[in-house]
Amino acid sequence: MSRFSALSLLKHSLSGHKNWSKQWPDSQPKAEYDVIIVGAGGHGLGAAYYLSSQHGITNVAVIDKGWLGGGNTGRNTTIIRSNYLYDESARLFDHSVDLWENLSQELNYNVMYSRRGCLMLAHTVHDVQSFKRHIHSNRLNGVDNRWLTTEECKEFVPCLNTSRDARYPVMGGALQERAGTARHDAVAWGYARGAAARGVDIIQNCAVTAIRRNPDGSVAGVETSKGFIKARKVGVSAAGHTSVVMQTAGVNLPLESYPLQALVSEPVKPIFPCVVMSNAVHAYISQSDKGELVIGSGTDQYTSYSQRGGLPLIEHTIAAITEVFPIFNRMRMLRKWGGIVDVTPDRSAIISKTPVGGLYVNCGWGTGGFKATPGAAHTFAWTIAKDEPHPINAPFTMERFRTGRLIDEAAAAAVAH
Amino acid sequence: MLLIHCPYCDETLPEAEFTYAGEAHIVRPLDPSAQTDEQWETFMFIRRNPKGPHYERWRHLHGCARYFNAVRDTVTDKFLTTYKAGEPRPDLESLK
Amino acid sequence: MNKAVSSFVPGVLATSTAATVSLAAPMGRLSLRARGDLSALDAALGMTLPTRIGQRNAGAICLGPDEWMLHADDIVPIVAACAAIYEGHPHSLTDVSGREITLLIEGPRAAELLTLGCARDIDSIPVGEGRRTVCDGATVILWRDAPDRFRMDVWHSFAPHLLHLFETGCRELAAEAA
Amino acid sequence: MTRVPGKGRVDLSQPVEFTFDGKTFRGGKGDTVASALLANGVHLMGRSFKYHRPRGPVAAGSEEPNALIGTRRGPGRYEPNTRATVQEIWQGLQTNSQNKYPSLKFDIGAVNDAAYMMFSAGFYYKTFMWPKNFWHKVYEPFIRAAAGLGVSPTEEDPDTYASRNLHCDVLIVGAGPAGIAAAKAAAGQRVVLVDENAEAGGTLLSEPQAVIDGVPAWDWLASELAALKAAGVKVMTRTTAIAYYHQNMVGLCERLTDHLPTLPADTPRERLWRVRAKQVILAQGALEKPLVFNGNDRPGVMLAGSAQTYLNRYGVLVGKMPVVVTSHDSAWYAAFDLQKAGAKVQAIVDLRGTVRDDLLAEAKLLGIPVKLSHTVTATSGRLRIRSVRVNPTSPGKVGARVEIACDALLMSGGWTPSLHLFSHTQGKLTWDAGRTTFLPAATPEDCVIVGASAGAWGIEAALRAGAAAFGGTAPTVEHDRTGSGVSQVELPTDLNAGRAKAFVDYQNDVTAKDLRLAVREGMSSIEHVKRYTTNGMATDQGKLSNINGLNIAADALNRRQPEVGLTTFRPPYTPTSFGAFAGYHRGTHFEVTRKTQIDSWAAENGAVFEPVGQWRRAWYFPKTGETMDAAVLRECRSVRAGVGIFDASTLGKIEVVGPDATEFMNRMYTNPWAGLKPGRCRYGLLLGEDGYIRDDGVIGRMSQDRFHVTTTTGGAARVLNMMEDYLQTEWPDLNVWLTSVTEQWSTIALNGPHAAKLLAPLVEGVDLTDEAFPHMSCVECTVAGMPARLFRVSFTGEIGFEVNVPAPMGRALWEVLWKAGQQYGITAYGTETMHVLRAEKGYIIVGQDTDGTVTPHDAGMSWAIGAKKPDFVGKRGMARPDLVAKGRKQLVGLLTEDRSRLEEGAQIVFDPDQPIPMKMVGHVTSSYLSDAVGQPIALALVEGGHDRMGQTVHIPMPDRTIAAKITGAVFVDPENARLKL
Repeated sequence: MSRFSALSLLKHSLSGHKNWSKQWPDSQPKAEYDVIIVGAGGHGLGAAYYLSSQHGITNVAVIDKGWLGGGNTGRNTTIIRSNYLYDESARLFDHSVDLWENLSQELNYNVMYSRRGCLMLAHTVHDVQSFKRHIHSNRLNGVDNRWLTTEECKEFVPCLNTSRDARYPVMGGALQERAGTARHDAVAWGYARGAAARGVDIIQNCAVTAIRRNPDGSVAGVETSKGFIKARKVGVSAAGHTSVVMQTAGVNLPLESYPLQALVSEPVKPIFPCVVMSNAVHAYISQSDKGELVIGSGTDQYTSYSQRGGLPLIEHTIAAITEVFPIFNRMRMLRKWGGIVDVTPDRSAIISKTPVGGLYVNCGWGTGGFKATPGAAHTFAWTIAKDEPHPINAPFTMERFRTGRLIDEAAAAAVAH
Repeated sequence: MLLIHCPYCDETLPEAEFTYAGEAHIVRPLDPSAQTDEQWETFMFIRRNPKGPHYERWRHLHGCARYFNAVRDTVTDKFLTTYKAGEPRPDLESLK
Repeated sequence: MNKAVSSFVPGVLATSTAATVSLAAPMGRLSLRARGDLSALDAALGMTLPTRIGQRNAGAICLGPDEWMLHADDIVPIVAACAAIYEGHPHSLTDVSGREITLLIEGPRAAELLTLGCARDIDSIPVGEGRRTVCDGATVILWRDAPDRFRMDVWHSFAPHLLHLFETGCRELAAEAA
Repeated sequence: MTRVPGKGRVDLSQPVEFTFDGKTFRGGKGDTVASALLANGVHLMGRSFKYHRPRGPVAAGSEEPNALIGTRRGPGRYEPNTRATVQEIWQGLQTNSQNKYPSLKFDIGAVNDAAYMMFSAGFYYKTFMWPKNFWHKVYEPFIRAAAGLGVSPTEEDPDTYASRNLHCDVLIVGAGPAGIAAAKAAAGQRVVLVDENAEAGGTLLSEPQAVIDGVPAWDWLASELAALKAAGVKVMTRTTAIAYYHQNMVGLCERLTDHLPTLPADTPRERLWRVRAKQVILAQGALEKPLVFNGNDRPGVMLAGSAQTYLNRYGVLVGKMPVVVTSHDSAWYAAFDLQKAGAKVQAIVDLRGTVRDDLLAEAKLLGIPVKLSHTVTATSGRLRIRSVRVNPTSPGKVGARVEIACDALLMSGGWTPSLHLFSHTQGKLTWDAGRTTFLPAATPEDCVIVGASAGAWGIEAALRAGAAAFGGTAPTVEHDRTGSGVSQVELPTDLNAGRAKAFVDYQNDVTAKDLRLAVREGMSSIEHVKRYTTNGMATDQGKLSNINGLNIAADALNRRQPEVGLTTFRPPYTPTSFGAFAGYHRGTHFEVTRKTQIDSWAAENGAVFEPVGQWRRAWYFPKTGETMDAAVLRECRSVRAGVGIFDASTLGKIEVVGPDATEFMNRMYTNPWAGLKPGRCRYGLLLGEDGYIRDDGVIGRMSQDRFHVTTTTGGAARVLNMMEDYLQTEWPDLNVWLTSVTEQWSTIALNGPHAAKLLAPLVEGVDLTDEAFPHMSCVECTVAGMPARLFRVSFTGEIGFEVNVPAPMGRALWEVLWKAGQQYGITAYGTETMHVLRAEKGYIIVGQDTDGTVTPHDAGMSWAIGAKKPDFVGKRGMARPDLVAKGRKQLVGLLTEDRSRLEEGAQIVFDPDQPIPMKMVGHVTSSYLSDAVGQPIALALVEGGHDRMGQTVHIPMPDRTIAAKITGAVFVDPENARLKL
């Protein structure tokens, strides 16, 4: 792998950029691997990267039915934050933010992690209580998050509608300054390049059709559209499709896959300085480095793998955005797209061993998977390499749904009366 | 926005009148207290989540207010059929 | 601004050359729930309850397989008659007269006015029938009395929101025709 | 002026003046900004995104990537990035160019162009990493400052927007010949015909020479449109089909006022149509492909078909001495039309070695020089093209160049069917190698794609395909112009390919060499290439660039195009204003605000409101100059000492009726119900199957078979839904029915030692004594002459009544009670005081003192569980290992040692001296100043709290740590003595 730098860029520009090498080779499957990761998104590629860079396991393949980074990695609104309530979540997501902060240097690939702050708006008395609970918990967990008054919110985001007469008046907000965004595609590419440089095979356009098990029940390998590939260990990190893959190994998961839509506006000069989320009106927004307003909405009500989603949700999301930021009413939507998110009953992820020996799963990220990418990948790699969870992902087991030891961030934000 | 046939109203209507209610044919055990933790977990949380035909429940909330069942392809989002609550699960072959 | 529709003053609320929306006089409203053989109820009510969803008979509309809405000037005799047969023919009769109001929507573009808030095809509701449906997020019962004359039953607290839409719509449709 | 007399459809007798960058220009009615500026000889209309290169319009329609302008109509009415080729002019329109400083003609940002070799595809991924903190402080701010094209609006939009639902049998998208023929053939059905342009007609508007059924095209068009309208077809122009959703729902955006000089009253600016069609006909035509060569972006370089449109539709000659470069027959017709209109075409340069004889003959006849087997390798001119460099080609070789002076270069690389909406249906495309284009194959929707968008070229073919969609017959066409061509990647060149600036995506400045670089670096899928280079991600969403990008990427990969991948077209078809999506849902109409019947009294009496779910509720009633704390303390004192009145109408209410009502209640709620006698009430606790508290409320048994169930305000719909779910699907055998009566009743709570005295004289038929009507009783009676359901309940610890009267009587009753209460100093109180009073009594608020993780035992409400019941919702869930484990967080009271008030949400620790991260053992759920207790009180969930009475816990705050003692959750009158009369 040739190093990227301003100097290398200059050197290559003098030779007309003709001598750049491939960032990762398009590999064909070998007969056997130590570890196969199913799903070449940020999580899967990242896991392969950490397996090879931190655990010395380099006989690894990452297999994807399509092109790498083509799932939720390339379809999200790129928000990064760690201001979660529960210790378990805060630790996992803050571990991620720690990794985000050095990821460009670590990967020698600029993932454009932009630490511009995430402001969550409180619109009801209940929001205020809930956000303050988060802030206090975050502070004692060492996670930055602080309360802004309505006036301070306005100062931070001048185009915010802080009218007392608004349908949902802004009663303040919780600001995490370390939060921000990153260039989503670059995360997948950077991990792919880093993993490939350490010998990982990245196999695209190769669908895993089944996980095969040995007579003793342990994992034997994967059946794919390019034939059977033997593996000592298999890690599944296939986002919305995880339950389908895992069922072929006889593992039924508490997952449902929902369509999630997002959209961008036409690009404009910088006007929006941070990330703003408003749970009460169900919308979140930031402005990309290219100038587009990036806007996310909630999931449609029904499960689906269609990557489509409906118009009413988009109407509602945009109405919510223009309610909170009325100056954007004459901005235009440039494109919208859909992803598939896999959701667990407690809306927290599973990074876990499974009842099948040698089979591991990383799933259930719902709408929060992108921000977790480095942390999830790092702890997933650890779990696969050592056949036991990292302390950070130890609480994120499958067993919790039996025992009731849920990590229910959504329930913690229960709607009051 | 989907179009959904309500088997009670016998009309095909926009999704706006309906609410989704999860996987169908998950029967609440008659004696929950006799269930093991694993059985209860399965009842509460484990879902098929298939890519393809899905047996699921909808409610015609802003219409006849009935819960009913449907088979919908989760890849195309097309409904293969809808049927009243309590009616047997239709055979997939018969829907092709 | 949304204005309150909590008074009992019937009259015109919004009007234009396209459509007129007014508030109907207060009336008795009963939610009736029953199943099985309805003959005892039919006898008590002195009418045959319609059994197809959307169908109407006298002041009764069938809303679901076991549900009817009854409109009447005086609900006292109905309540008494139904109470008399309750033991033999259990059912639920609940007074909801105070729960909702009725908007009268009429005029050459009344049906089109409804399309501002209703996703379903208004044309598919035959004259003389009705449907429960959703209008701009609120559950309503829509009665079609003529091609261009409707009634809409809506809970009190949703009425100002719908009325605001209809006020806008009446003006918009009139401007469109001009 | 380059306007050609007698040509086009612009009405020059109705002159229209508008400004561009402050300068006034004149056009005619029917002009777009682009056509009017071109008529004034202005080609330079914008600057590109990355290199700030001068740009002029390359197209004449909505696919335009270059000529983007800001448009303004007075205060609040500004929008950036408007396509000058679509925006119609009107008297007074103000427009400006974008992405330039200080001026469009001299833009210092154009230094980027000089350094273009550094700004190769994906350059930012490779640099800006050192030193690390420079990214946040230097690099990123620098990159962001360069972002965007136009500037965002900065004021609130004074315009209104609308939306409507429309059902039809046939929706036809595109009112060109195919669409019109389809509409005609579908006659008798409910037909809607939409077109994004100001006028229907499509290609016909640019091809006036055609003769249809013996009638000149424009006459035929006029009579057909009139006939369609007469036949009841809804013809909508300026209406873009933006997205194709499930089961033939198509979203349309209709633009109603952006072309009008004065804004009509009561007319929205735009309207979103949600159309549900039984069948959809897509007849969107085709888009012309640019050619990819060095310097193909200079102002004056334009698609040949667009030049033809400017001439035939707008009467504008885009150049007096144009050169045409093409690999497709259609551009020859552009040359002919321009020549006939007075231009002196300098040359037709065709990449092909052989061309149809009739074209050659016509060129000869018109005296146009022809150069077959030639290529274009460069252009010159700073702000507009001055010359073009042409070279002969032979296989593998490019010969010596000649320079041809020109003022326009018209290009055509052939045509690409417009498949955007078809792609939204997740329709399958097939690759047509012969035409190097994708064609529609199959779609899951009931949709037919016809005409040029299905690959049928020419007016006659379009008419035939449109008519055939409904079994109709098509008219005959004379002077139809069809043709064919060969597809190109980059044009052959004698320049160093690595140095060429041959643009594929004009707006994003993506060149062919960027695409090849992406492939070289391992981007093997078209989606990777797109994302790495940003090709196709500009505001035209790849309408001009996707197919060229794919062809070049496929060439670089040495693979067939379909193996490289299909480009996904995403909605909307063209950028669509946020306002159109928000529609009516702005300001007060954003979401419903539910108000009670008593809300108006509260507003008149100075209440401050808070939103609670969909409702707004009176929060507190400050007197002049009073703070919230002071108001609440006063309200609390008044209730405990006298009597307070409270609007509880928002509480959810469900009537549960039927012979099996008791059994149903037994199964739903934790409590036992069989022993509850008619006329009595009981507090009910509702769990989810997971064993956690979901809702609560007081439930009155009105008669043997009739319960009056109350729920929390926010839980009303959820609880009813949950009950219906169990009833309909788990227990259909139960003979019981549910009816929402939330809004049937206005509910007024009277609380305080004087409550009974106040109420008694107004109540008929009930003695308000402890004997006749003890605490937790309910009855139907008459209050102040109104039919009422009267409950004796208390959420404050004081003697309390809740009077339910038919909702519309609510305010009248309130005023009667208010008047009658004056002698007792009656005080109106809001939700905050209600919260304080109940907290003093240790009554929980579901959702505040509980979240979704609290069991009845945790909340200290084991007493509410009917232990003998075999089952109820949540019983099994409550028995799961973690829910019966030790160390759960339990609800307790807290009193601070320094008598300070805790903050709700503050976290609790046992050891205040531990380092961060601390072990948190709970949090403060409720906290208030308490007049009755004499110091602030709090409720909290604390690990093992029920066994820690009297122990001290610590609440670390940013500035200090507060110590607090754990107490019981009941602070006032634990014996309930105050509930007795």
